[in-house]
Amino acid sequence: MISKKTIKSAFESMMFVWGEPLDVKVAADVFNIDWKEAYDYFKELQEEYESEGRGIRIREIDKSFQFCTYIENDEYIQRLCTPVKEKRLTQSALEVLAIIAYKQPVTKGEIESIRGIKCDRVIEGLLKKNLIEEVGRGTGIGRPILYGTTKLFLEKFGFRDIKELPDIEDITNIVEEAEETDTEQISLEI
Amino acid sequence: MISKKTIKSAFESMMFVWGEPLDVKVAADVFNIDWKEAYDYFKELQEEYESEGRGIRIREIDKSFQFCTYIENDEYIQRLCTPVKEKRLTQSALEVLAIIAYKQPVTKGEIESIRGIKCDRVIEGLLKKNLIEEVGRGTGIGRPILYGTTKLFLEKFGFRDIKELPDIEDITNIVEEAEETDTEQISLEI
Amino acid sequence: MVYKVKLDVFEGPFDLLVYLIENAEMSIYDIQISEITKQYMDYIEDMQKRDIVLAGEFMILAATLIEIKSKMLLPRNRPEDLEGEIEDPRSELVEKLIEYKQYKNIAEYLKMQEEINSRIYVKPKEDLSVYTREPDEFINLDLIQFIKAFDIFLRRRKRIEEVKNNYTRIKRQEMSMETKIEQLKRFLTGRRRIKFRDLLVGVKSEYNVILTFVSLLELIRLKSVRVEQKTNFGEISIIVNDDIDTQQVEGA
Repeated sequence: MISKKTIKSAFESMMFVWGEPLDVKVAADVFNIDWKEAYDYFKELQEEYESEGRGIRIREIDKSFQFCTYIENDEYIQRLCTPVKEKRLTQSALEVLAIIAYKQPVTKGEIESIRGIKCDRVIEGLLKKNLIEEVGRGTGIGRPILYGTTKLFLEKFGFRDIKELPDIEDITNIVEEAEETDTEQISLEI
Repeated sequence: MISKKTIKSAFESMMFVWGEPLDVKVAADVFNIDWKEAYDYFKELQEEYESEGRGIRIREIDKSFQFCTYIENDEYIQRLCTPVKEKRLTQSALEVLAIIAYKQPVTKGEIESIRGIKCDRVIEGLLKKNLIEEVGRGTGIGRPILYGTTKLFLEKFGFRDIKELPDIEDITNIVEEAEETDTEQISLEI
Repeated sequence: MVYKVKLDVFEGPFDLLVYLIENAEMSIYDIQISEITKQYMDYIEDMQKRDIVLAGEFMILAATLIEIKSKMLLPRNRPEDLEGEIEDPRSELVEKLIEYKQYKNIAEYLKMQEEINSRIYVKPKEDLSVYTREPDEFINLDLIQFIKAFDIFLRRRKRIEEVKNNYTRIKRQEMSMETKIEQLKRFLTGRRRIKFRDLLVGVKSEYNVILTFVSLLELIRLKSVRVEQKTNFGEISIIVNDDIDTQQVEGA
């Protein structure tokens, strides 16, 4: 019988080598334990790193866990090195992504009717970046492709899962509050 | 004044993104503290990860520090990272396995006379996969090797012991029942 | 005009229209259509003067605006329409603009989230090639699969047995060469000359034709008969020797 302490320690090692979010199921299979047990261990570990105020933390993305840096240490990391920052998404990419995130599964036609403009190019770009994916086919004429967001989308935008997205009604408040309280922290591209 | 806690947390983040051993001097410069102070912080961190029995540890290499996995977890990392290749047994392998399962202990000659075809290769393959094993020698000419099924064989089919195998007479019934309830096709090489 | 500062940064016709409405400090629920249509058209003209290619959708919205504007000019208080409230010609557009604005807000929110998350770093996967070189072979088996395979084997074996039985029964009926030679000798005794074809009267199976021919070859070897064939594939004539009945068949 392998002790809980050993399993938790192994999970830390496994997350470390894996780099990418480690699926709870995959981790559970290594020890032949059930999913819920493994999930609880990951949550315990997450809690430990947080309460100890560690410089590395564990984040949950779509039933997977991943080591990452503590957000507030960003400044020191940048003093040490200039990490490669990925190019920010364009306004149109963000709009299309917003529609897909909230209306998924959704067809290109529906997206275009909301934005009032064609968006083949934008969708192509998002597919290429692996932020959206085809999730099936609609029932309408021509069986149009349905789009949904990916795990990478959750990772990039810091959502544990798609249900964590705030209600559409709350969004305006969130955006306005953020703009009032820390305009200086958000670099707006004008 | 930046607190010791903040500096130590930053050192963790820095080590994490740096990947390679992080020079104490380089880390000290980020905070404008002296080498000895930075070194002590790294040693404290190292001690913390060790005493907490963490799955990731900090190792010191030539006045540099680096995160690494706990050596004892190597086995679990290996289990996680070794890809699994699913193999199906061929029809001939399954036939030989069936004959051995029902007639064990049995010689190669007997198997061949039942199947009407040579089966050295198949037997070799089953031995390699640890589904059958040599269980003794026959009394006939040349004292031929006797084969039987292994514990792994029982495990794979979920039998507690070999007596749990269904009667040969019942096999057709079992197959027909199974086909009624489960239409899933199996790939058979014939 | 103020809107010129934004120039071609609009994401689409709705984006431009929302901007114009907000810039004019109008309520989205009470758009002054003629004013907005004018501004919108001015913008589009301006773009075209600058040789900026606008997507066709901008023109479609322009047409929609003009249509709404003209509907607004029609007299609305017609008594025969009393039973239902007359629909505001702007309402469909307003609905669309509100929905669009909602997603524009979400896009803004996502931008914030992207910004925040770009401050968190992860590490790349370690080099795992040492583990991935030799995959674990996992044998995928279940009982049903095993039994099905065995069942197929048993059935096939039964079939083979049946075929085998038929095969040997036919064989038992077949004549050996020795018997055939004796039969031929009896047939040829007392005859001088005979066509090979005459030996095959009543012979149906390929096996028996071959048997007859091979037996004939044996008789030639024993010098009981001679054969003549004048042309290729021509008729084979058999000339019988007088002493045919005294010749001994080897092994008979």
